[in-house]
Amino acid sequence: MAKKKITRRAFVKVVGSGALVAGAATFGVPTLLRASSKPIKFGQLNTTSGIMASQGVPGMRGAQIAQEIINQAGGIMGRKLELVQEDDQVKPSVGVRKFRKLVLEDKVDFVFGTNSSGVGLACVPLANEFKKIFISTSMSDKYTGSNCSPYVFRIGESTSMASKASAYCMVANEPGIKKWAGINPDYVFGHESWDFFKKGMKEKKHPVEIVKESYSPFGSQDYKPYITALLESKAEGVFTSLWTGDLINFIKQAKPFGFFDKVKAFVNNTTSFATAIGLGDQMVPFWGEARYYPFYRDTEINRKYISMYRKKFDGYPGADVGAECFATVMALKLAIEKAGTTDTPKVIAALEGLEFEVPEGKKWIRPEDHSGIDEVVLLGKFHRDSKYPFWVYDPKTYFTVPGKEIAMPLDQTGCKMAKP
Amino acid sequence: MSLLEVRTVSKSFGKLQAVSELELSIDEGEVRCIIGANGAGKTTLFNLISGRIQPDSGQVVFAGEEISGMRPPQIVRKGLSRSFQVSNYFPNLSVFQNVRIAVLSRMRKSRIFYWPVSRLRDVNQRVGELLENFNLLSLAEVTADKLSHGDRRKLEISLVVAQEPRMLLLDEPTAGMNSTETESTIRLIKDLVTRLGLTLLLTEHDMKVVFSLADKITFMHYGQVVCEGPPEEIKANQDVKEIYLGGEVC
Amino acid sequence: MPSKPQTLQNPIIWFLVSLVILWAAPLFLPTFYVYLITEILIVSLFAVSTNVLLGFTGLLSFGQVAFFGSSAYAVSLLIKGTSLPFAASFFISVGLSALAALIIGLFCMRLRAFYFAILTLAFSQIFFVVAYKWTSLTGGDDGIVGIPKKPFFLFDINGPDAYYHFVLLVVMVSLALLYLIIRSPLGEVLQAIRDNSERTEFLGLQVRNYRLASFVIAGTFGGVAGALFAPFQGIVTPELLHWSHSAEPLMISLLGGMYFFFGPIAGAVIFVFIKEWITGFTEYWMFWYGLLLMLLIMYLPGGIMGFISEHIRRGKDGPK
Amino acid sequence: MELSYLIYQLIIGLSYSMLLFLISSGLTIIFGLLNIPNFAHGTLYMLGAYFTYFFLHSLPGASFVVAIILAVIAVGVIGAFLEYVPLRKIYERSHALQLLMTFSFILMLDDATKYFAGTDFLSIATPKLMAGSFTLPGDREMPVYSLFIILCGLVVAYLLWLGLYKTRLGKLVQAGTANKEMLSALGINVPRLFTLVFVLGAVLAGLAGGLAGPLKAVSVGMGETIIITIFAIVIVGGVGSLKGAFIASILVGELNTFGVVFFPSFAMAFTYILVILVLLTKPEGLFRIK
Repeated sequence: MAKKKITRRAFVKVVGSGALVAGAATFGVPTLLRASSKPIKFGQLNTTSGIMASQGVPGMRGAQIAQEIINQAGGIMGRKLELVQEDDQVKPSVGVRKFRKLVLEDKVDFVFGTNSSGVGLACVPLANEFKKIFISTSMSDKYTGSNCSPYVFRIGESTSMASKASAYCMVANEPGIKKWAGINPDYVFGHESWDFFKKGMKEKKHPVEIVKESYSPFGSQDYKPYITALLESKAEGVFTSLWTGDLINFIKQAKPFGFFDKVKAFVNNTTSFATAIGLGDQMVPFWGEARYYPFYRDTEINRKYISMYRKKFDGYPGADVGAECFATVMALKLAIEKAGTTDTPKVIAALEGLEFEVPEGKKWIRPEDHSGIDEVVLLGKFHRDSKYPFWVYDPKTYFTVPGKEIAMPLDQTGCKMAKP
Repeated sequence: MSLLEVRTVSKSFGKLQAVSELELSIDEGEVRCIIGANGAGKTTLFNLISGRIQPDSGQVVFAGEEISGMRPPQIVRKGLSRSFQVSNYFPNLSVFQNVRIAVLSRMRKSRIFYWPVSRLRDVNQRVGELLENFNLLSLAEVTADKLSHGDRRKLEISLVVAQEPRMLLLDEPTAGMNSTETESTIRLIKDLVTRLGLTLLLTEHDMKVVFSLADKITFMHYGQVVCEGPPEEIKANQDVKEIYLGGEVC
Repeated sequence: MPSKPQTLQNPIIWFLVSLVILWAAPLFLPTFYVYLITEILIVSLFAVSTNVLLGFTGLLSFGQVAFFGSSAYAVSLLIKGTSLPFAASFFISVGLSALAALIIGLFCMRLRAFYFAILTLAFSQIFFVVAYKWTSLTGGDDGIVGIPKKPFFLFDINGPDAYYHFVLLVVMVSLALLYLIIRSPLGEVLQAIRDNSERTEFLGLQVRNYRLASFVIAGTFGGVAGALFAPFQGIVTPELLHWSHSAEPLMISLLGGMYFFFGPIAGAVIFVFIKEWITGFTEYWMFWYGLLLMLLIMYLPGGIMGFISEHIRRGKDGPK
Repeated sequence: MELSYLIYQLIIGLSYSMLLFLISSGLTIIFGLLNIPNFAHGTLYMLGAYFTYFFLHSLPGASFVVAIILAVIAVGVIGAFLEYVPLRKIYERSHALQLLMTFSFILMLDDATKYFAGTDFLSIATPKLMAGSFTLPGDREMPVYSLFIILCGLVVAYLLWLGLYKTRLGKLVQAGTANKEMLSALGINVPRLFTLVFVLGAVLAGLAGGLAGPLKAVSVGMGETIIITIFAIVIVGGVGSLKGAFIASILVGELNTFGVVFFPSFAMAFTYILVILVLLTKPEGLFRIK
């Protein structure tokens, strides 16, 4: 299969093009088009209640910022962008009901979101049934693998990318560590993460001795037995895919055991930056891998995203899902403009191979499996920086992997897509 | 021949010896009344016989079969039914439904799940008869917890009678009834006993009731039988007079 | 009731009338509402089956999802993993939930009140853990995705309206059966047990057996609801087996009026609509929803049906 | 496995046990006397953590202890309100209805917290004095704060024992737990006693929340993640039994610790297996209050 070339021309400046379109909408567009000034509707599912609200609320906010930017610049092809946001309550059954509501009642043109793959994967059959585009903002490889479909996209990093990048980073930065252990959440994501981390090590031909594999249930209250067991195993490096509250609980309980002194490297593949913000000065030095890290790219769109987020919501846009939702709205906008219509098959065609720049960096959507591929995936080691009230990556430790290098090879995705 | 035999039964609650080595024997067709002050162990004895509680030692034998150790439903199935001192019925069901439960149980139709109970003609007819006997027919549709005290007592007894037992244990059947209600209840019980040849064991405070019903009276004190005999004998017994509220007995 | 005239309130007439109206509903309703009513029907059946325990036997079970969920999983696995016709998968799954209810019920019958509630919860959580952890069979927390709606005997039930009609028929038949059971001698004994289990024993009835029967009935029809739900959603996940999902039919029964057969149905209609509406209009829907619940409990403790029947009674007594 | 490692794990497990006891003691007293299965007990625990964070960060110079004391008072006030206004209306109702009522508290309190404190995770620092650890032979660390939690658990257990068995009020609570009618027969102002006990339970939950702060991410919904475990403890111990809650907390805490060491893949099911085993052998919990 021929690889698609990325041309420099193809990188679209989101803001710039927005302004252009705004101009076109007011002056240059034929009356016929302007007459259909009915708004374009995006439906969004994320969790805004309960324990996962820490993920979903920033997701909603990220999309709202994108919407504001787009509408201030004149909308999409002269039509206003309307967001219909629904709380999926991290329940697949609710997600399904809300998906139906978005499509049938609110008559949205596109659906995106979810911060749990359980909910997201539940939406896949619906996307197929209703022939609506669904862009996932959760990480499962299944969207672009066994469950792939013409209507389904995932434009952010996947579990396999994040885990393999973590392995590559460790091989490069901590080549001396041979004894590795894992503490991962006891559900699909955790098991897959750990397997891909080991796979990444293998790909780099790094000799690894696994001294401990442990899995903790979601929402565990007490990590101390896991911590002492990891220490007892004398592991030199520990990989984890714990995230949100679980990661914070682990870190807070591990710290007094001297865990982060005794273990030479601790690497995490889902370090939503919100973790660092939450822990503040109680943070510990470890290697983080975030889908979105606010301070790496000093691009116009990133600055704008951060400043708008801070102004509107009083806080840093730490959570991955926020940037991911922002990126999704932007990608959809560009694809609609490229297609010149909101007609689903044409927008699918436009999304395939789309290259765009968002706060997360430059992205490309691989046409064959609809997987978003970042220009680079970034890791870094947290350290204290007096400029911020929380810990950030030490710029000296920035480690990047080209997205194409760690994207799952097409013959391994298991995706057999029937074109509509 | 004795129908019910209580053989050296004892029961204590913590330090309190409620019933101690009690012996009791009741013949078929007999009406036996147990008297004694509050706390004499009458209700405990009833509970022991009916399987509500298990004795610490001793046996209860009914119709030649040991029933101590059995659960209440089994004992009821043997033909020994009881009423309660504090009315014990189904508060949210109508009077009709209350009695119907007992009739369903008696007619072995309680397990039917595929036919509306309102269409079981024989069951409903029997319930109607019983309510008529107890003068409760006009209250058939009333929810049980809306009944007056006297009607509740009647319902209580009708539930026992509905089971058509061989032997009846009535725990203060007329407690709290006014005199007319008491009279009609006594008449009813008498009628039942003679008509159906029931064996009856009852406790009662109202001595008028006791003497008009009992063939034999047992006097209990501190969990033991003090004396036993025909009403006249008991009436004359000096111990009873002394212990049991002075001369009020007669 | 035995002596009431049956002409005006013949349940068979009501049954047929509502069946006809509901059958025709998709002609007038937008598709989204067809989905919503399908869901309400399934939730109603689940709630009514749970209420056989709660309202009619006086047992608070937190484990009803075990039967709903295991049936949903079983039907999904059979549909996806075997070539059995859907009808066979359906009945096997329902049979399995009945069996599960029998086994769990045997263990739980000794327990009283809240101890019973927690034991049933513990059992259902074991089901949850199995579904969650046995990834090779159940897909773990990602669940089983893409459950097709295969024909039921000769009937094509694919598509929202067709599946709605299928659900409507199954639910109406199930409700009719449950109604019959509640009005049968067995149902009356269950209500007696609810009111006064000790007295029931002294009438010669083995309470434990009747409670077990009630538990199995509830589990079986919970299983029917589960088997309908899986193809409707097209996905099953461990969420369906989580204890918090058990709370839903209980809540619906309480809101609707647990002493009434139709209480849970009224509850389901209102519950689903209120939740749909309230989650749509504010991010803080939990607060308003909680407040509404609290006020309902404080001022309508008998539920909606309790409130209505109270008013009807007052209306009748008023002129006297 | 060497003995010293097992003892080490035993102590580690005990620190979790004592945290569980701090939460469950309040619930069992409330459940025992008021006969209300308070599902929102975990939410009061969450509020304890939030208030501690709030006072720690909004009062200049407030120490951890001061913040916890203030937080406990705040949670107590909320508890008093919940008992006085809505709960009082439903004492005579079924457990199911009471559960639903307390469930509505969870919904409201969670969302109110979200409104005031936001959805971001908050983190309470371990007080400096207790941030370190003792190094044991075998290069094992024993965090000072874990020992502090054990101490708190034991002190609270002792104080509750004193209060319940040695004071007039405590004896009333005991009597009322065993037999409700006795209280009114004794001419006690029952509603006031109920409010008092509910506040006591809330205060214990709030205290546990504050003490858990340095070990947890403070977030909305942290109450729901623990409430089932707490109910399991109360039931296993026997409703209303302080001793039962104490023993059951140790069982659950140690089971969790040793379970993770020996049977890690069943970690999710530990508590439920314990509940099933105990209730099948002792249908009314380990220590039944007569």
